[in-house]
Amino acid sequence: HAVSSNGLTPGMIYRYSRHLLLPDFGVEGQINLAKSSILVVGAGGLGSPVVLYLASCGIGCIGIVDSDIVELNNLHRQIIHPEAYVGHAKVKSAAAACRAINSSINLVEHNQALQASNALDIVSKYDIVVDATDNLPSRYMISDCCVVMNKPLISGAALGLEGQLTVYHHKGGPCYRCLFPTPPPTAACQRCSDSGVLGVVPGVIGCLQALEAIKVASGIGETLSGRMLIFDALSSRIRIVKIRGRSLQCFACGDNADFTQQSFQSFDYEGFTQSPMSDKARPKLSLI
Amino acid sequence: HAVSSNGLTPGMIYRYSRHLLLPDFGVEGQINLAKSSILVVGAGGLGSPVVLYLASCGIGCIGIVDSDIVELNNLHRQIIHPEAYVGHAKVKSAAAACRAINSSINLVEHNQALQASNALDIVSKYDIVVDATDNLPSRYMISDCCVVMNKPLISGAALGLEGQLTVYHHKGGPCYRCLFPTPPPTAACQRCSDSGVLGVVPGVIGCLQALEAIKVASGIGETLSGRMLIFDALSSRIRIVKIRGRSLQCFACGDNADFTQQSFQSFDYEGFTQSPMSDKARPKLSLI
Amino acid sequence: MRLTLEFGGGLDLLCQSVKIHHVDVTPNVENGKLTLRDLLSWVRTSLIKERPEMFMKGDSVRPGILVLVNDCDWELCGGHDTELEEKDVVVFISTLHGG
Amino acid sequence: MRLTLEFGGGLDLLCQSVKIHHVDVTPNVENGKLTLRDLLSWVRTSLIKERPEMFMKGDSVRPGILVLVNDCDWELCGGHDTELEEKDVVVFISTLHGG
Ligand SMILES: [Zn+2]
Ligand SMILES: [Zn+2]
Repeated sequence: HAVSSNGLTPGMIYRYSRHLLLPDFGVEGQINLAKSSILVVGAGGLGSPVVLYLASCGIGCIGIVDSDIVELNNLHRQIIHPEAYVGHAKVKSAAAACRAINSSINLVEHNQALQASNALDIVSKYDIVVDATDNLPSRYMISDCCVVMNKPLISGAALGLEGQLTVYHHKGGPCYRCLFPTPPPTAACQRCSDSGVLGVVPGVIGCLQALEAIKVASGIGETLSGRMLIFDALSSRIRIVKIRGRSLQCFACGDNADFTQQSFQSFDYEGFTQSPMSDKARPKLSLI
Repeated sequence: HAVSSNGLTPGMIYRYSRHLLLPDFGVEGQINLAKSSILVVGAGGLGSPVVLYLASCGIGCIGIVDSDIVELNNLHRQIIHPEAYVGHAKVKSAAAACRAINSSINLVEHNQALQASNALDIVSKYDIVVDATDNLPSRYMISDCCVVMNKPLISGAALGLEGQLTVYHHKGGPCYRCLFPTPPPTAACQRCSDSGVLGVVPGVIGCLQALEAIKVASGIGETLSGRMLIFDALSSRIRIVKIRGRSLQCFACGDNADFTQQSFQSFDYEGFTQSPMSDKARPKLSLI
Repeated sequence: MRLTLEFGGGLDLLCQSVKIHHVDVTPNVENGKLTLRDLLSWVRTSLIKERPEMFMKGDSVRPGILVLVNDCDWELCGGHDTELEEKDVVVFISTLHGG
Repeated sequence: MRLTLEFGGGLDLLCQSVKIHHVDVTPNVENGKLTLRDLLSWVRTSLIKERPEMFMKGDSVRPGILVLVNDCDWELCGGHDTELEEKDVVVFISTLHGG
């Protein structure tokens, strides 16, 4: 494909024409998307809309990391996976869906669980990280990794009929540990697989995560760094609240923090949170 | 499939287990979804997430009405359509995607433009209507049709970096004409195809439309009837504002309105709004 | 009287593409009050830089524009005669039709 | 002092599954003031019906709970010593981890 003088191929100009028309976005915004790479951690309820919208909008390279396989009881919310992929790796299914809607971007499948042991290596290849996981130790681990690798983190969560969203470690803003220096008691750590979730709730939060990632990648607009979006689906109420800034005493990003790549790799996230990263070992839920 | 005593088949209990776990939703909510039928008008930027989430959550019957064919420059926002369907009918592409993620629901393809002449017939077959169109005359037409057929209407819109969402004609609330008795000047009627739209913006609004439709169908929660959600993607700000109630003087739903099925069918929506329903006849946009 | 005015749905294009305006509007000299009617004419004179017909029609906003005072439709709080108070937030938003 | 209290992220389960509480809390008799510290102990005594350890730890909220006064993190407005005013909205929200 010949690249025109403005840096876009004729194919891109046609495909993304509705982006190029936007005065606030334009050719520069699209070129920034094409140049950027984003790692999405988790190809589940949040990850489904995140990777679909990142693929369709023209992010140059999208990495998807997940070790789970598609199960039929995921499909009520994980709209990226067709029934035909039940029993197959989620990253394979998600990447195939993205390739089908945009064959012009680069997709990387990381068919493994992101852990302190492999996270530095994987995260180093991307500009932006999206946390679309479903458990507490992964949330601390991903935030710490983004601090030591200096990557902005788009963090979303959904459970039941509620969702939350913010941007961490971006332009001097707080990291996850600045907000939550101490993990909650394990009794407060519910998962969708235990407590249920209305399928469209991670859909809403995932779309908003994709938007924040697109804004960080393109350099347009004002992100949710320093703010948190709180969504109550039952009453259709949304609060966007101002949260604390970076903590000078933060264990990970504070002024005197002694938290290095090495200390990250040896940190015991499951022990710290008293909570497992994977629910594979846990007893199966029996219903009704 | 054997239906258990609670009205759900074992297959449904497994597939929708994360919905059944929700105290506010539960078995009754899921049965209500399975019994309901929803018409989605438009399989474009808004319609893509709407039909995907309605299909995945288990709505019993989904109708999709659209006469457009998939074009490559739709794909930056219309995530339901794969490249392989470029040149094919949008309803075919959308229905195929829905069948792939949930083969247990009923999908109806209306491969035609919804107009005053066919709308009564089509809308009569559904319980709830979702307006996911892209033009002003269709918005008046769909609202009027929902008033004369007494159906709740989930209305979303997106343009540029902004979106809006509300529920019309539901539980005594206002209709579109209560809010907008007089159409705006045609110079104020921009379309995504003319003015551009950031792809993920209709994604966010479409997910929220699906949520409102699910709440109406399941009977849970508080919908946006009498309220309007106003979304500014550039600054990640969302307002949910209180809007006027039903107008007693409304041309369509007012106390003395003389607006019947017959007057609906003969109403000239394009003339009323001075604006076309389809942009097929309009000159092609040339970019850069 | 200090007010925050916001323009959405494309109306910001009429006032130099600025969405949020922190303004100080002088109340009516006779009674010290400021109504939405007064504010509309002030906006038209002081903020709208082009195509005023896209903002007003007669002495009201043009069809298709919602006016919100502190997140509430002006039709619910008195319309043109709504009396504004210090620090009120007034939003002018044009309805969107795209998708 | 009339306040609106909201509980989210599952904390509503601790107060009979009611998310929004319109309450009237008596200020401190000595100085007529009501701080967040006072409110926390009032909530623990008057609203929390079960598992108080899921709401408080020592004299603060348990880890993982954000406290917001009028949509602003209490860390930004004085923490425990924040003085509340009539009609303030205080939100207690537990962070979610699901996806
Ligand atoms: Zn930190
Ligand atoms: Zn009406």
